[in-house]
Amino acid sequence: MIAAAWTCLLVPLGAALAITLAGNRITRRGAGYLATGSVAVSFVAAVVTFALLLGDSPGDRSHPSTLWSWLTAGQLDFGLRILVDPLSVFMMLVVSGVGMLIVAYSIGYMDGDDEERRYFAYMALFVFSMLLLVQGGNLLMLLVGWGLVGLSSYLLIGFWHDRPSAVAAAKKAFVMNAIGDATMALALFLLIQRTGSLNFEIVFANADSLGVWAANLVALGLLGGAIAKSAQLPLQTWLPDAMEGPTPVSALIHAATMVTAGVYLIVRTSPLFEAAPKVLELAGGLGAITLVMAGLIALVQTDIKRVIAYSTMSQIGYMFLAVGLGAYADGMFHLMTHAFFKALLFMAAGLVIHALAGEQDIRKMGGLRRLMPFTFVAFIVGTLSLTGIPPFSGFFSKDSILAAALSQGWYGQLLWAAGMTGAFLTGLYSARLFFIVFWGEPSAFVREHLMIGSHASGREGHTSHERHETHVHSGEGPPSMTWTVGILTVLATIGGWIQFADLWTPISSWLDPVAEPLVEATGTQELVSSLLAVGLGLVGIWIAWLIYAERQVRVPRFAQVQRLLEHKFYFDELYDLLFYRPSVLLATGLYRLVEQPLVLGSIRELVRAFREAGQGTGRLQTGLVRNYALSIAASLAIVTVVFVAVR
Amino acid sequence: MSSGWLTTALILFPVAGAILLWVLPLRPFAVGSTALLFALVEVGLWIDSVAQFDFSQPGLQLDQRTSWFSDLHVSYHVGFYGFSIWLVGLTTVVLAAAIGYAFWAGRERPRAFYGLMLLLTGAIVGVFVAQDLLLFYVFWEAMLVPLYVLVGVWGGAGRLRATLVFVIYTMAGSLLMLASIIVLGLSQGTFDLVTSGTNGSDWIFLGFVAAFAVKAPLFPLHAWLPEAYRESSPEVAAVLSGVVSKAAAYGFLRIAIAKFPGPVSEFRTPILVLAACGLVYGSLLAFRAPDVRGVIAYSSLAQMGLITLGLFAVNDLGLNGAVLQMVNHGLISATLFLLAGGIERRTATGELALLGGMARGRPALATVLLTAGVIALAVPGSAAFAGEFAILAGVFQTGWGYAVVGAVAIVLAAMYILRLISAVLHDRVGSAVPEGALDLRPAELGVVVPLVAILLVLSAWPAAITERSFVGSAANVVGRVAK
Amino acid sequence: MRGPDVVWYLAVAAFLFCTGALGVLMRRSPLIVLLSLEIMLNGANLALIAFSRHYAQGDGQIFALTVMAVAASEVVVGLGLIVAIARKHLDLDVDKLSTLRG
Amino acid sequence: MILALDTPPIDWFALAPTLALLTAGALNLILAVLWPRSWKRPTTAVVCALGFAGAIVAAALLFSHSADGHGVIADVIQRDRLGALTAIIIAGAGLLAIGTSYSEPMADDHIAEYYALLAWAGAGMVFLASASTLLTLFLGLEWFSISLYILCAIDRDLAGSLEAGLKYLIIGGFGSAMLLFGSALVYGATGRLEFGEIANVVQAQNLSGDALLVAGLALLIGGLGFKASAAPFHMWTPDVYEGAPTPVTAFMSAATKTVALVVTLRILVTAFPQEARLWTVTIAVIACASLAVGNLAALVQKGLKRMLAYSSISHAGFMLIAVASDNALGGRALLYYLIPYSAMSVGAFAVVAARERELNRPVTLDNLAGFGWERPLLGISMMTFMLGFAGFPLTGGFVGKFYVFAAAYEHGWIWLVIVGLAATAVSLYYYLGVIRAMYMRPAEELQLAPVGGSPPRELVLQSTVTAALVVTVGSFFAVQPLIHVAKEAAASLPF
Repeated sequence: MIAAAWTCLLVPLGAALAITLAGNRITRRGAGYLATGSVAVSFVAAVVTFALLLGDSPGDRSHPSTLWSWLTAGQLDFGLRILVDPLSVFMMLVVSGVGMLIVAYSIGYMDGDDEERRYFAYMALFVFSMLLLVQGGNLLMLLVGWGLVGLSSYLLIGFWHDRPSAVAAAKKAFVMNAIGDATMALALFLLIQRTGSLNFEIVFANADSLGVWAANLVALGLLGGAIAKSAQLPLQTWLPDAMEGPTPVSALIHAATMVTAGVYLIVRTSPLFEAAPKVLELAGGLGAITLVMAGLIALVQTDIKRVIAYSTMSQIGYMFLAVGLGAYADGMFHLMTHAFFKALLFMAAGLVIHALAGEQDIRKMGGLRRLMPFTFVAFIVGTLSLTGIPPFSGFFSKDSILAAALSQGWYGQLLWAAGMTGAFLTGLYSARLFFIVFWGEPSAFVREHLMIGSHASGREGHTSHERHETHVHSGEGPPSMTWTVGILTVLATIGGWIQFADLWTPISSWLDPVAEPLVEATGTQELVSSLLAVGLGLVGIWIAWLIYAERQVRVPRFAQVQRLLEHKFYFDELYDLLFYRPSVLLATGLYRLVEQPLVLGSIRELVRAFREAGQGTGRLQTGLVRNYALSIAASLAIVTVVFVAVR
Repeated sequence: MSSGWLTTALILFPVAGAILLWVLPLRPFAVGSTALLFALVEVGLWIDSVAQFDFSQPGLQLDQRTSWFSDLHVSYHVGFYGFSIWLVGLTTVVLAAAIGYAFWAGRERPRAFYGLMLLLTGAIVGVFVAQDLLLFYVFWEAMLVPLYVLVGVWGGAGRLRATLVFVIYTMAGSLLMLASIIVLGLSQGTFDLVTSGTNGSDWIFLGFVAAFAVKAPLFPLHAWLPEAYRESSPEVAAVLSGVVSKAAAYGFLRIAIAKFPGPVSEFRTPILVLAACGLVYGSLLAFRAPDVRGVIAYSSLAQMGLITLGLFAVNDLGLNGAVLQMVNHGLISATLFLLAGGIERRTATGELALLGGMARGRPALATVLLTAGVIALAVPGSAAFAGEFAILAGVFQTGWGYAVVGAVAIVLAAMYILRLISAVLHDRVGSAVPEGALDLRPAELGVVVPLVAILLVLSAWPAAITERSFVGSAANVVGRVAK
Repeated sequence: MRGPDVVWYLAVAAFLFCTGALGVLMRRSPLIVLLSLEIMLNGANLALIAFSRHYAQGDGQIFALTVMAVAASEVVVGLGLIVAIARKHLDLDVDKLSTLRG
Repeated sequence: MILALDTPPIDWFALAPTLALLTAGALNLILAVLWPRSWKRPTTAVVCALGFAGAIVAAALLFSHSADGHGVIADVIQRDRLGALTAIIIAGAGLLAIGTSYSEPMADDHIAEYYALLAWAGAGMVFLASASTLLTLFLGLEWFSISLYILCAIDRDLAGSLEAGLKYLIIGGFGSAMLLFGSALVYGATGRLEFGEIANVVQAQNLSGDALLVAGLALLIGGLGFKASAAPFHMWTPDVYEGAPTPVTAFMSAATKTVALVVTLRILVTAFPQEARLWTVTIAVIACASLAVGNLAALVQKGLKRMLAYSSISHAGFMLIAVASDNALGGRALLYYLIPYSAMSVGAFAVVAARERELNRPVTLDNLAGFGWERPLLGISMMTFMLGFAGFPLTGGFVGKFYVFAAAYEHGWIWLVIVGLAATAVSLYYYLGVIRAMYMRPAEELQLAPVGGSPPRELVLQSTVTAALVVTVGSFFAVQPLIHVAKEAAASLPF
């Protein structure tokens, strides 16, 4: 089992290194297959691990394993350590499973990009990092994985590095995540000081003896990491920009796996958070606010990927809401289903973009229904699942979250209300997207791209996309793209059926040994919230139908609100004003006011002073014999007088 | 060969090489290759010394001692501790890389150049193994002479001023150290570092601190740094920032902290504050620096601040982290400076504004620079991360405020390194980047890749150093410091 | 009969010495300067002889004799130099001998 | 009947070094008239060199055979290791000076006199080094001074040579007059001329602090400080060093300083132990003044000889620190310091001489450009001398400074150590400036190709410089034996 786990972890890394070192000695296609294969291997390994873990009794399903000690200092010893337990295996399955599909999908999507090899190396690196994150056996390893996913996310967002916007987005994402890493690191320092270790079991054992302050600080630090990674308020601004990366990247990293790591972190370190209940509630609250806010912003976005990105943000809000209330299993369940349907949505969107020569602006799209029937179906499934319409997977996971919220006192009910609003918004914006893109008559742009086979120029100046133009499409894209989408469609449909709250709950019972839930929703609560949520979702869809499909109702216009939403509540501007500008100003100021005049200037002045002193002494040397004699006589006179005086 | 002689050989072998180069009438090519050969054999000698070193034993090993002049009890006493062996390793490797780079880039007046490089190697190794105060000072100063000429002759346009400021400024610090050495040595009747006990005098302590703080450099005593790192030729800059600055950090560890427990606990706060200031200050200036060298220069100012933080945390985490980080930063800044040299050769400028877009079509350059940069910004999982984590965790126990500052610096580091990377590799092609600018040549790769490879190995196994720097608790080696 | 006390001799000697010194400091002709040097030396001589009488020993007087010999040779060298300078048609003024300075 | 003169027993062995040099000088004068013109230069040089070599040998023997210092020839000179070691250093400097002079373009009709005077100057110094009465002190002082006056002015074609000579003569005369009057006063106070006796009388009659005595002491310090060219008695030094022929300057800078400092130490320690509280402070102050003046003025010099002159003033300051600390360690420090210092000083001036002959004009920092690359050996040597002056390791200069500071610390004067270190820091600027001029400014930067195409190959000069180089570097590694010798020599003073 341990062996399987290590295989699962290390094979992708091996693939990444192999591709990097091979350079041009490996074909582009070969790189793609190698990466896909490696991820497939880890998926198999994950399944094996899962099967073996099933064999154990629920009590002892936790198996740590240390390869060697990674960092030591005196008595302290932080090992290169993984932990195989229900939670990590669950995540391994999701990551490697979805990952495999998306990497395979990329083979088709990235076909023709002249830096394909680099792409697949990065992808493999990401899968490794993500697996390290979820398998890490102590907080340090978790942090390492945490940082490495941030790195690979940076590399992949900025993959088309000749696009300034992409480079900027990549930097933004990395720096924001670095903030999260920093707060996490601080939390870890505190833990080291208090518990002398970072191994989960030891830390958790001492969680209650930390003391209120320490506990809260630790939890806050971890939460900082979580919200940075999961793009929750107030560190959410990087996610939409991250859409600059290739679409499969958005699907894998910014929908299915990495961004949900925050949820995983909270569940994994639930004992620490339970020691600081206020912080846990804060997490839930942030989730609730984020989910509503993201839903609102999504309403006005015109970039197909950004709409989905905001929906991701909002769905993760649900997950935070869940784990914030202690409904860990529900959160993880939603994480899984979300991985399915959000990956599906992104990849379907990818098919559209691919077909439209890299066009992402939905205002140019429309009427794709008949031209891309397969994508159409996939998108329907994704949308319905996202909105939480039974029997699609989203329904099962989301509604048990809402139910859990309802059973949590006034605070829970507050969040429940937010969740309900979110459900309505979800229906509205996802349906809006769907109708605009697929309904109605094909737009001029679509016609020239799909009905006549030729491809007029897409966006200028983006070499990576010129390749898309020259690329000849086989209808909706090469098989490697379509069959993966197909699989995900199926998963998004049936994926939710493995847990139906109260009736049968394999996932909860699988995860509960790791993270005991703090809430148990009653059947009635389940029923109420399910009905309400579905209802609201349908209402949303209906309104969208009226506005965007039937065109009966005009889009209601509120200028202020519109602008507010289009500027994403001015968060970017705010941070620019609060942090970036000041730091730049400070740096320049320091250079002008400290470095130049004081540090460097002091030397210049000193040298000048000495030289002048030297010239002065030189001037004493008049060359006149009589002055020389005088100096001797005078000084001797002085010495004599002094001697006689002090003798 | 008795083990003590091995240490002496590590010092004398490169010096012998230098003299050989000066005496023999070799052709330029032969000179370069001979020098490289000597440097590589030196690395071999170091590996041999690692093999002979018993890491489970505390105390001095591979030591040799003979009296130099007896009436003041000054002796030639050399030997290794766990942590010093790593710094010697760093020295030999970086110098070999530097000589290799120079060999590829080609330097006029090769005999003088390579001779001085080898001489420098011997001197630096001497600093790390000297166990006698005066001997330490001798090597410390001997280091300066070749550097003065190397910067002054083979440097850039502003080399004259740069090298003069560098030497005089650092000498001023060192002379204060000489005063301290005289007072300390005469007052306790021996100059031997091993046998001599601890001392409580603030002034003596400050004398040493002055020397090390200038050499490191520590904010605000870094006036020589920007010029020296900008004007010297890349390989010399690599040695300066990679190795010479570590001599100062080593001095802090071996003398200032080990011999002055009282003053350390007294002056710890001001020193830590200065180090923290330097950390942030350097990071901020690196973030605004207009050229590649500037970024690396100020970043190494910040890094030295970080290392000092770790040292003066004076606990296991801090000290181990500091030693690890010394090696890391040595390799990183050497790599970056050599790469900067490569970039400047291709574009004839280091101005970030004129660079950009070099990644397309130059995979090797992109990969190496990206890897080095990513390690430099201490992405979790890298050796540098291990070092910083240990240092900050250590200093956190001394005062959480420093750790918070350090955390801020981590973010800043991400900002300036990414700025550097994208300004060179990404975005639109810079105006100074000619179409035909080649990718890294095999020779360059041969020089840089080993450094990066070592860094990657360390990333996988930082404990290789932290387990082998101090036996048991670091405090046992450097002496207890009153908390 | 006894002459005046040794202090008086010393006073005269000091006076001579100071006169000579002032001469060196104030006169510009090298010849006069050399002469003033001689006066200084002779002041010292007077003091030596006076003290040697005072202590009733020979040492001081021997010293004085030596000084005279030395002084003579010094003057010879000095005059030689002055002649050489005159040969080169430089004017005999120590204040003009100031090409070396700074 | 035969008058039997009652003469004191004469220890010829004790006089041997002086006599060797006197003989060499006399022989040269004879050669000057008897020898054919064309052979003069080599022959006289060799004779002179033999004289100095003989002096070295004799002094070495003397050193080994006078473990116990004692007065000889009616106690007018002291036969001890201090004098012997000083004689060795002086004679060594003389040898190097001859090597420097050998191919000096000097009128051949003066060459014999030149070497004769060189030998006699050396003789006077050697004599002075072991003088033990105020009389022999004055005699020796004038002896070598007069020779030097002539040597400075011997090259009449050389611009400034005569001026230098006359200046030196006038100021020198002034200085020795001060010294003489000081001796007279001391004699007046104590009634004795022998150093040891003076101390005894002061002890016995409790004359410590007597007006005449301290006034005399002050004047003595002035006279000796003048010869050691210590501020504020230094002002003749730059002018004379610049005006005199370079080989003479080389000899003066090394030998005069050596003997002056040794004698200062000897007389202060032997004759005025009771006045220590006065003269230690005074010497310390003079040392600081010399350090300040020498280093500051040297900062802005363009002419190399002048810069070296100021540097020699500052080094007088360093060595006076050793004198001021008034302890055995100080004596050791001084005697050790003198060895590498003399070598470096003569060597540096020798290199200057070589460059002068290339260019036929005074050497400045500017026309040194590229010198280091053109003449590797001289370049390396000059660099080493400069580093040695600055007190960098791998030269004896470092160890010397270390000992001087150690002595000051042992005397309890850390402030003096700090002053010395500060001075060192300042001095770096101009010493490194020379290296910079030689190596870092390629000649093409200023159109100043060496006059007369390829420089003359001067084997003698090059071997001289090499010898100086060997001493400079060797004294760093061979500290133990040298310090041992210095210790033995210093032991002959009553610390």
